[in-house]
Amino acid sequence: MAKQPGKAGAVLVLGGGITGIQAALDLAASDVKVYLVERSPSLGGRMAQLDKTFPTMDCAI
Amino acid sequence: MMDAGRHPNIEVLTNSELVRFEGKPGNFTATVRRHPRYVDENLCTGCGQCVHDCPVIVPNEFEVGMGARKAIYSPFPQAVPNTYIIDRENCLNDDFLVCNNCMNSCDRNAVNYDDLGAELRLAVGAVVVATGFDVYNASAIPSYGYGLYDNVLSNIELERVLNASGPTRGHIVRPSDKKVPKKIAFIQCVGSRGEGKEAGCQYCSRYCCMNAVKDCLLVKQHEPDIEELVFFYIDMRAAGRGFEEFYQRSLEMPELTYVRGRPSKILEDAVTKDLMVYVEDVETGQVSRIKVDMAVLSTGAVAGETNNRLAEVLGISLDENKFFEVDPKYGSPLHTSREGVYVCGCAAGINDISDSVSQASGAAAEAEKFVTKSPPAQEVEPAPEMDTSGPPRVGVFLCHCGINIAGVLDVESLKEYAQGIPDVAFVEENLFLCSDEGQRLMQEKIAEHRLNRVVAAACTPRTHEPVFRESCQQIGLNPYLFEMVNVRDQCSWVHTGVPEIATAKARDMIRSGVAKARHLQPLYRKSIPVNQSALVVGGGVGGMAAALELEAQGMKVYLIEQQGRLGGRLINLTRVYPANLSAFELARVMVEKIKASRVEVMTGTEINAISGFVGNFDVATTNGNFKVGTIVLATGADIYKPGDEFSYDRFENVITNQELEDILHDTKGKIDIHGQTPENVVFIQCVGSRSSDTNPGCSRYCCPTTIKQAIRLRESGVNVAVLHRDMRTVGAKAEEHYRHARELGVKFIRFTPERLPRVIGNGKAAERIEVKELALDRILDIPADYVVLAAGMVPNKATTDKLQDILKVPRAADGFFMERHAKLGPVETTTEGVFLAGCVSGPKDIADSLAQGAAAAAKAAAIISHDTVALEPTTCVVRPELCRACGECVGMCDYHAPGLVDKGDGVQVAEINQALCKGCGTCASWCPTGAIVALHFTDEQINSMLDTLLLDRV
Amino acid sequence: MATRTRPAKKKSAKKKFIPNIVVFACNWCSYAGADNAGVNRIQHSPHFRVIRTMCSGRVTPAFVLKALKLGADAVLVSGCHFGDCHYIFGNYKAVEQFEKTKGLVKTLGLDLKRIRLEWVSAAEGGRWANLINEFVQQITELGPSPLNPKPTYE
Amino acid sequence: MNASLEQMKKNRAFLCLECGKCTAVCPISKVNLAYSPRRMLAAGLFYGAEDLVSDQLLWSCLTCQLCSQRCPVDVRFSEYMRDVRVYAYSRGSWGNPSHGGAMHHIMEMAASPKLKQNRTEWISDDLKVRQRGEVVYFVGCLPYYQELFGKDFDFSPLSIAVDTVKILNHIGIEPVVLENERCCGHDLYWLGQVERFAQIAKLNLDEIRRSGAEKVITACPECAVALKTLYPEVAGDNGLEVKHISEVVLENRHRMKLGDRPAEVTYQDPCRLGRYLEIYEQPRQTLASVPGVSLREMPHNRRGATCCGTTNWMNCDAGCKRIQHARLEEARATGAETLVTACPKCQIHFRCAECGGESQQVGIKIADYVNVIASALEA
Repeated sequence: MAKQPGKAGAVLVLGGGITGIQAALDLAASDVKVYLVERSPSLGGRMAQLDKTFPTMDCAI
Repeated sequence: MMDAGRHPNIEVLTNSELVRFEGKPGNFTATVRRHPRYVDENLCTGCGQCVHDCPVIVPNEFEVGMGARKAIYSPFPQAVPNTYIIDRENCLNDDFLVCNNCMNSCDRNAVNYDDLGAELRLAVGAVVVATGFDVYNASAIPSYGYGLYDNVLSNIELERVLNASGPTRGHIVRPSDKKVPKKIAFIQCVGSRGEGKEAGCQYCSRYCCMNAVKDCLLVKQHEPDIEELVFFYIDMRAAGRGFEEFYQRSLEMPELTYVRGRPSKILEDAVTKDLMVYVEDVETGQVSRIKVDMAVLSTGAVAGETNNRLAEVLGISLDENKFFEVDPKYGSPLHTSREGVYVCGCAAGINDISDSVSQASGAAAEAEKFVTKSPPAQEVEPAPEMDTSGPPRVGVFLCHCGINIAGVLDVESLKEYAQGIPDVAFVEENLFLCSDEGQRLMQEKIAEHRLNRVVAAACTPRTHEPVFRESCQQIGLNPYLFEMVNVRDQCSWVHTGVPEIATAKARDMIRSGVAKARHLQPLYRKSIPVNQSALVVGGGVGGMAAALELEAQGMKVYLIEQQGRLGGRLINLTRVYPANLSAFELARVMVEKIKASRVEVMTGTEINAISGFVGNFDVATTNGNFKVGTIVLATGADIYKPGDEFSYDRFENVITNQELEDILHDTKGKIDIHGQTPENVVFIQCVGSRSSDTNPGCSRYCCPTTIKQAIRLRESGVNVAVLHRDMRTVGAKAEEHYRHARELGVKFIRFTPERLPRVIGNGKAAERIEVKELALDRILDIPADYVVLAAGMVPNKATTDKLQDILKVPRAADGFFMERHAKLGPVETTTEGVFLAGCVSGPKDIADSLAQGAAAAAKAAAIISHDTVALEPTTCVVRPELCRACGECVGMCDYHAPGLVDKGDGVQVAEINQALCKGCGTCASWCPTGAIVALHFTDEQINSMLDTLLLDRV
Repeated sequence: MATRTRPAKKKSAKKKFIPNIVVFACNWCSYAGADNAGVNRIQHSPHFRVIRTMCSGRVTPAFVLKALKLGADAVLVSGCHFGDCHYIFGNYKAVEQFEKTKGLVKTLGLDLKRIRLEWVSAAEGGRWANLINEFVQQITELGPSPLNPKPTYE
Repeated sequence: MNASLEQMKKNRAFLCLECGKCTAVCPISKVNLAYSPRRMLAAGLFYGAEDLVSDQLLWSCLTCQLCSQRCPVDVRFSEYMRDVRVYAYSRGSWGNPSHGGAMHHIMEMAASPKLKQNRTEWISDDLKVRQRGEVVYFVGCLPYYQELFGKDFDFSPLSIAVDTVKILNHIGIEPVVLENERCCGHDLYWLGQVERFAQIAKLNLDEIRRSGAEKVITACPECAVALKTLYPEVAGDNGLEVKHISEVVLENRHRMKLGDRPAEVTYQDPCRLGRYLEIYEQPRQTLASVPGVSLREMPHNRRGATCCGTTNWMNCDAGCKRIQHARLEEARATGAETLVTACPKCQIHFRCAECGGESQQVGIKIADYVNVIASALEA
């Protein structure tokens, strides 16, 4: 898995919570290569811990 | 989350951290250390056998210690990647002991104790810091007994308790005796808004008020027998889209009592473990002891503990609260002190989810400027499509998924059974069908047996359908001729104890899968060309930001402004907080930039009509027509114009905050109004906000604005009083400014909507104000040379009416445009290709508007940076010969995909715009003649499943 | 799993009716919720069969009536919670359709307990399992549908 | 193939002269060039019923009998279609049902003897009905239409049932309304579901007999046809006297007190009431007898009336809408403000044709015969 870094033209996103994921997805959608780095073993961050969000009561995951 | 895990442009590096960082914007080198996981992500299938066999049980941090996990574990059920990890601190396999249970249990040899991790050197053009926040540890406030008393929980712990997949399966029980509590206290501002011995941070954590209100509603929903919920707070900070309305709804809940006051302490009854909350109700002055069964502390948000180290590595600075510092000169909340490094969400301070999401998109837009985009991954030329006409020849592939399926279901008997289903031409089983080897086998058999429909009985289509579809496509079988039967997640995993019944169920499921497969039709992705330009409507701060970002990415941009000049409301303001920037200067810089850019500015221009869809909008304006691929709406909002409220229309010295702003704009140093310096100024908050007559929502911007103006006046020696309902300090540093205003001697006096302050005048002008001080229970008589009404924001009705009419973007009950999703899609709309920025979707401050402008630009760029957009083929289509043009479909589609078109001779027929259709199939369910076909979920397919499930029962 | 145990079967004199329930689950919430129950290994009654649709708004009265006609003892339509619909208001449309279905089923004289519209989110595996268990229990007690040609018993 | 020969013989198909009059008059042929009764007969003749089984057009025939009306040799084309459908259904063939087949599912369920319906909730206290008696009011599918269409259209199907009872009460009849009356089965009969239809006929006749009644009144032409002519076909002579409400109104007109209801109306002959039961004049006479009502005739009336364009909830499409529009235009051209029909289904189809926005609307009011009469009743 230890891929050698490719050519320049990528963005490093630090943090795999809701904001990090959103930034990574937006960049990726514009054909930008993204490295999404998360300290913990999984993406999801704080939001994954919440049950529902206000005011729409959506499920948080 | 899963999308990020699957996107070909995103490489997810979990369990990793940045250790070194050097270089220049556009050309950084980042060194990332991957800590060992001890489980190979490529081999692990997430089957869970290792977890079952692991003997170590430790508390689960995801459940905040309330649940348990093993030493080999997956952090939570939907974790991405769905790979297990070994927690070596708790693993038995250290130098002395050998357990090896997990290694032995893994069929795929994915466990590797010798994993050393890796260090990666990555060349990157920019960095987005989105490391979020940490939760305040409430045990720092001993008087609340968190960590000492069993029944004192943090709000995060409550979230897990409320969650159906949490440690208590969604049942609310008190930790001490596992009984359902009758009475719960919710205590706000734990770790927020303080600075004494027992306090955390000065700032307001912003998320806790609404989170706790939400929890109250959820608690009641989960446990209808709850008798009382007592909510202790100081100011109710419901300042977000729909938040005030949400709070107002909670007031109707009979079980919920709001008490204004911050408890001084909680004591536990050692025997019953009940809790006693000591509090003064500041509205009545009454001190009471309230007995509850459980207390929930709304713990605030604090800077991440790794921020120090990360700031050092990145070479950026932190603010006094250890959040990443935002460079104030841009006015937007995205720039750190180092160019090329951007920040979003709670890494830079407190933001709620929708603001964080906007900022994330905005940061993405900023970062994009420093990278060369890689061309989209070249798709491998697929094999020529095979002929699938003729009678169905269904292939059924049964996956063992190790022992996940085969350990429960009798796969052998299923194989035999499937061979007997009509039209089934071939059946095969495999240990791991999703493995490379399994996929190869499937491809071989499809070719060998000339299969023209494929059914896989395996795990869930939600994760694996794309994998199988791709395998089909590779060998030329149309991917939509593949059907998946979920015999793992929805059968073997949940009926483990009854293998025979589960096997019988699997038989039914396979039979119905084959029934559907018989009727599957090949479908083809279509792509439509995209016009690579953008229209930005509105030349205010949000619109200008969007236009500049898009232009910086090399896009063709049209910026339309109804007024004769750019700048919007910004030009009318004096200074912008928190950085005390000159608003005029900020506006001037932006306007200059736009003028110097290739943005095509059209002032004094209005839109007449827009037709088309994503990638292809035709725009007709009073200043010519053109085509664009995407549209950003940034038309802002209006300031509420008071009528006779507080004698506004009678007295000249009753003015709005906007009028005061104009006065302050013209003066330097000493305040001078008509040649006089006022001695006493009184502000009245929530004029035209939080009222069902005008605007039920909170306008957000007025409290910080009042604070800003009050400080300005007070610094010039004016006596200032602010009459408010709750001070809502939205925005960076607003709470600190609130504190500063108090320190300067600005008086803040609370009133209730039942008893509004009275403006008393002499017939010509206001002279004083009477307001009841609640705690003192006395009428205060405050002299006032000027009364300033903090007028809220209201939608610009004429503009929004017109735009809604033209673009069919829905508006919410409050009249502002509705986002696609309040949290997850704050700048998107339900109309694909149309985005929102700034106050057009509800009140926002300048920083938020700038962030949203950038965010909308990022979203728009994602569309117009491509030549084409690919359309998912599982949409709805009309069979015109059956269509009666009754219009049912037109009326019900929220995406405006169906429309009636004239076919000449006065006969109409419905057509569904494939670019707009999302494929939900709701129109098909309403179509009286069956003219609408929901592709891949047709009536025929569903009916055939029902037939076989019920008629061919064994 | 390796150490699977079978619950001891209770010998009861009367044979217990096993209902035959058809479930329509929307792709984004309820089907995902059912998966979530699986991921968490939340055991529940097996006496139901799921048909996946993209949205609960797709479920016409005709699908429910057809299931009942063919002898299903009960039908569950499950979608996203309000405000949570992947298609904005699809679940509100589902309510409208279901109201019609209810009116028809009531006129047909079938017990209204036999049809249900429920909301289960993608994270609510526990809720899914509870819902299924409770519904199966309810229909077991109610007994076979009068239109079920061959009710099954334990 | 023998079965097919039998059907052809019974329905006089061999006599076809291939003159094409049927196709020239067929409303479906006018809107769907692929459809031709003559060609379908020819196909049956040369290739047998087998050839028609997989043909979707088999299910398009309205069985409105306009063709038989014109046929010089009296080929019973509608009946022939029906017989072929029996065969086709047994082979698993089926048309394209409207509303996803919701109404068919209900009709098919009605054949289950175990069904205990709940269909009399619309009977309010002011309506006088009985458990047992001499006269049964056979309601038909109105309670189901109410649930399925009551919210979509600006009319209440059940108001037809309520007004029928009001009229009957007015002339001194307290009818029996059957709690467990089943769908009359008319559509199943025409769609070739023989066994289910026979089952339904038996269940309904049993129910009627239990009430002690010997006379059945209905406000639905299809129910009238089913009870009067189709039930004896499958269940033998039942000795029941079956009447359409317009016949009852005419017989009792002298006992009725009708107030002034000025209105210009035109009357749609439902094919079942007209060509099947030859009830043409009773509705016209009674409508015209309401003070103030003036009746205008459309060019196509009585035996030559055009069908409402859809039947059996089957194969409804764009062509059906054209038939409906043409008929509504014809009605409007008479200068009448209201088109009165005596069939609840006609009304549903005509109203559906008026959906879809103003540009597609003919813009004529549509009302049921019963509602018009009842609105004029005076105490």
